[in-house]
Amino acid sequence: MSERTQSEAFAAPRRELAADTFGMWIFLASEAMLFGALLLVFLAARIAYPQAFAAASGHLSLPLGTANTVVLITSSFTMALAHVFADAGRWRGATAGLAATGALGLVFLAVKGYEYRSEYLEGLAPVLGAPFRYEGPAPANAELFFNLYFTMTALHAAHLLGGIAVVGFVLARWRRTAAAGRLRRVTATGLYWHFVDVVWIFLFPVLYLIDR
Amino acid sequence: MSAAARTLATYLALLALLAATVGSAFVELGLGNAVLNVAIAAVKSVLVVVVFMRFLSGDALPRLAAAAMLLWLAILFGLTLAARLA
Amino acid sequence: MSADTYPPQSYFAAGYGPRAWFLTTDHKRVAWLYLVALTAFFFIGGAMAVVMRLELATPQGDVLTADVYNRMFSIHGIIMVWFFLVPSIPATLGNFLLPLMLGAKDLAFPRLNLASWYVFAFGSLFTLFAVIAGGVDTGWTFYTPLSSLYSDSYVSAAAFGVFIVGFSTIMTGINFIVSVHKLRAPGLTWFRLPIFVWTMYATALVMVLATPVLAASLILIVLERVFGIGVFNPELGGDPLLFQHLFWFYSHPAVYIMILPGMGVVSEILPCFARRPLFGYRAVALSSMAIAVFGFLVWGHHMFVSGQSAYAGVVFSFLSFLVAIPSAIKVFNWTLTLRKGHITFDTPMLYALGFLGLFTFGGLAGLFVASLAVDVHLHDTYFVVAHFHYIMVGGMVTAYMGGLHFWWPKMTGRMYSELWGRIAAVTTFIGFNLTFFPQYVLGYLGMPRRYHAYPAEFAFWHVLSSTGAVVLAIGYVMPFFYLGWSLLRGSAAPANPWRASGLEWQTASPPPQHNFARTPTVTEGPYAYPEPEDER
Amino acid sequence: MSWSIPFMPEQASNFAPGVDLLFYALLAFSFGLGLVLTFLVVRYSARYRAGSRADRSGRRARSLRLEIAWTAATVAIAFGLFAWGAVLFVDRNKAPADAIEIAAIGKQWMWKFRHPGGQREINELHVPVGQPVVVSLASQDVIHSFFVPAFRVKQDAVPGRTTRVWFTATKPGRYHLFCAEYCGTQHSGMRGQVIAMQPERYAAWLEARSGGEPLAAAGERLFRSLGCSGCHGAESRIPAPSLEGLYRRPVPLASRRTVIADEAYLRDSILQPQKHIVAGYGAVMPSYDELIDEDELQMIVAYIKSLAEDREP
Repeated sequence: MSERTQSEAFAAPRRELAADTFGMWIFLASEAMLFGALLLVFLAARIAYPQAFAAASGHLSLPLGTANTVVLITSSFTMALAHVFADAGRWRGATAGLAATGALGLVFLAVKGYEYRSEYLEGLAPVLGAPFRYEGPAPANAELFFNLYFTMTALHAAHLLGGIAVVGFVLARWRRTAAAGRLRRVTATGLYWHFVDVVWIFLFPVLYLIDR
Repeated sequence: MSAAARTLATYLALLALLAATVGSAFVELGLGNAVLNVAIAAVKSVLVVVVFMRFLSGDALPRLAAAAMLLWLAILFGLTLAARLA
Repeated sequence: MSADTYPPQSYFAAGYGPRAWFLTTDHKRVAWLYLVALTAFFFIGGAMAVVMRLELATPQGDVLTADVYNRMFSIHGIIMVWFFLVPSIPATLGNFLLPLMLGAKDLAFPRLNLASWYVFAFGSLFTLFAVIAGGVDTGWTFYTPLSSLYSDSYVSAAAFGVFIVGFSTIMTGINFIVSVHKLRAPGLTWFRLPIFVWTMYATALVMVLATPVLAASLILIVLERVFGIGVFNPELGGDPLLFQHLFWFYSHPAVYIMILPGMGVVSEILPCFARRPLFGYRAVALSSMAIAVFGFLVWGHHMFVSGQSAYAGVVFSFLSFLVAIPSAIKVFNWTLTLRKGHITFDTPMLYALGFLGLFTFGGLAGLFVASLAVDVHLHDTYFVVAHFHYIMVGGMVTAYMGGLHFWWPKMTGRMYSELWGRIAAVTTFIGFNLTFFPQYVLGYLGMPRRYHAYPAEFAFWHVLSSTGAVVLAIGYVMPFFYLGWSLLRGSAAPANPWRASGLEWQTASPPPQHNFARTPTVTEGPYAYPEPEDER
Repeated sequence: MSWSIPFMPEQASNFAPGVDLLFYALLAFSFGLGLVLTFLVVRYSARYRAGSRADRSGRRARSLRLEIAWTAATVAIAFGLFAWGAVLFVDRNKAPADAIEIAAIGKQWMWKFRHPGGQREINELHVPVGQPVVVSLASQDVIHSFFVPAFRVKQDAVPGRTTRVWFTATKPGRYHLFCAEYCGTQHSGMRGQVIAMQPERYAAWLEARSGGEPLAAAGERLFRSLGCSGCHGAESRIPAPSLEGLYRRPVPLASRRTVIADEAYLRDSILQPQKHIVAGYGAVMPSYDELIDEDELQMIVAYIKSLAEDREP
């Protein structure tokens, strides 16, 4: 494998970076279909039971949800900064940006975990053996809301965890990767991270803000 | 406007839009709430995609992939909901 | 550029130990890894099909109990669809030939290519565990609420296995799309690409955009079984039909994932053995893309009688007739390719002609089940079973066999026995028709799908079908032997045994590690065979 | 019939001739096209095999105009067949108003039928010849599918919703009833018979089994015992939507939409009252989901429908 490009199919690193970016965008298109399908299921259920879903959505904690959205948008910001620094070859700035992004991701997961715990204690989580406790109208449809809420946010959290792992890997192998390789990794990680942020940008209003 | 400055400006715009979304939820608009929520989310997504993901610079193939993504999502949502609500 | 000017080192010589095979990034070796795995799955699924046909030879269930039969047809479906048909041509012939046809050294993401094989192997562990531990009794369609609430078989393990294998398909799709865009040799414009590359690109498009929706539906089933999230459970307000929408949104485009590569292989074989360029190249290329795109609009024709509104049925029926047009155009063009040719009937050509006939009759049967009033009668009967077997086995597997024989010399550097090849091709053609044509008649008579016992008056056709299945099984086992034999004793294959046109034939058989000594430049269209008027 | 080889199912319903005619048209179109293509392939293979002395000069294909004309003709016929199928399908979508209403329940691995007069049958369905019959299908567990090949009818029974299928038997006799949608272990055992009888023999059959309580009467008894009459009864003081003449009437909802009070509406309002809140009323009605099973639900629905009997739908 020629030192300058990772796969010998490419002559110049620039062409390989373009291929990486295109490949990542195709992967993001497939991920969008995955989240799209789940969102479709949620939308179908919400159209069928508007009042029940509105009432159930009230039980989600708006302050924590909003705070989490701020955290994730900030992590996108630090990721974008890391990319700007990597472009300019300022590797210290790039690694700082990456580290901040990973840390903010962990903060998001922590806040999410706390939210899950309080919902579990309230008896809303589809945990085996824990009976579903809910007083509002149409408890069955409300249970469907919470089950969908947990499914979608858990899948998003899993993707975020994947993103944090990748950021950790890129940082761990930072010194041993060549400049071209570093730029490719920061670009790819950035694209994925921003996608996960865009998914949350849609999930937050759809789940938390049903006519408060 | 340097790249870093543009990134910061976008970040602040995103936070402002978030505040707008949350604020609008408390204003009783009936169906308008849902439409507004999705519209603001769409604007935020465009900002992230264009500025943070550098959608407009670089070669055209990523834009092709993104266009296909949106078209296929439209097929999935459009045809399914039409078939169910008919 | 004769073969001997190439370095003698074939890609096999680059390393023989397990490390060379299981840690390879050479697309040719990954193709072999897939070929071995898929052949094993083909024989597992095929064996179950033979046992099912033995069971159905008699009206009352003599060979198997109802439960075992249900698990057998479910596993036959799951293994054949996801563990053989979907990956077959793209992962074996596609992986091997795409870089060669593009004039490239390898695919865009070689390590992703190897990773896709490991993901495929890892996913198959779950489904094989489900098979060994007791099987799954929901059919390959996993319809809810049976699969999510009422079945007590290993649905979660099987569904999770298919979910993992879906990622392997997405990885292959990404690799192919980027490779076709970024790695074409100098001078190789889009309309100089062989149809095989066009169909790989169209298939990859469908793989990337459809598979995730299947993944979502399977996740929801597993979550509903494990955590009772009730998305498809009417008690909580869930809707079982929603699963059918998600499932068929993937599964109809999936049948195009399966048939498009077969069309690509046939578009390479017919011109070579008729010594004429493919007729209407541009029409065939664009209709491949049209099939991939329009294939996403028609899934509702699986749900005409499922309680869907009549008007939705009319829309999906119209779109289903629309999607038949590109396939019809291709069949016309393939037929006209033979005109004024110098046709020889080697094994690949026999399989290609077999594909032409069987795919046509399979496709025409599609018109019956796309027509609303008739589908009310035919839905979930053996007519549908015959229809999709004509397309998937008569079309896809026949083309896969044709492609395997056509590129065998290039892949192995050995020639197979032409006599045995033709015998096997004819045997499978006869066996196939004897197995599946009677099922059309059974279908209209009203014989429902997935019955292990049936009223006596259907017995005659079932006996015919079961006899055919035995002949078909023999036809499919033969290649295993004489192709295997050719690996040991086959005569050395020249660089271009069929005098075929295409970049893959301009390098040695088997090709060296990096395919070409020097990246070739392309100056003309893909099918460099003479037109009749300029042959004098 | 034992030794003869069956090719076509019997035509025993009003739909059968029409569907078979379309089937033959599709068959003619397919074999026509298929044989033309097979003939071309065989002729070209024989005539232009390597080494034959056939004349291969001149352009290979006829003019493009002919190709397009040929393709366009095939497409036109195909869409004619589509339209034919669609028209037949949409026509049969609406059951005639005077059809006999039979309530059917698919449950793992049997069909249960209940005639308006209360007669119950399992895996057997007696129907009169010459009179339309509509079978409303419900499922107690998984998806089943009511399929009578001789009548060319098929309709899934989906849990959580009521689907309807109708036919008019035209020939007396015993016809296969299958479950077409895979539903578990005994799917192939979930079979039965539809017995079409002359109207007078059908009436006699009904009379012989009239012991059963009419569906609507059973529904009325449940309507009181479950406390529905407490709110919806004529003399109750609690504000609840009146059910008098409700069936098939438009109902304005609190969500400012108006829906027709069809069978699905009645079913949803009993099992999930929150789904449709009638305009001007509170969302106070309890759900009866756990209290009644499919049988009792069909009785109550039959009773509510009987309250609209006198009104012309």
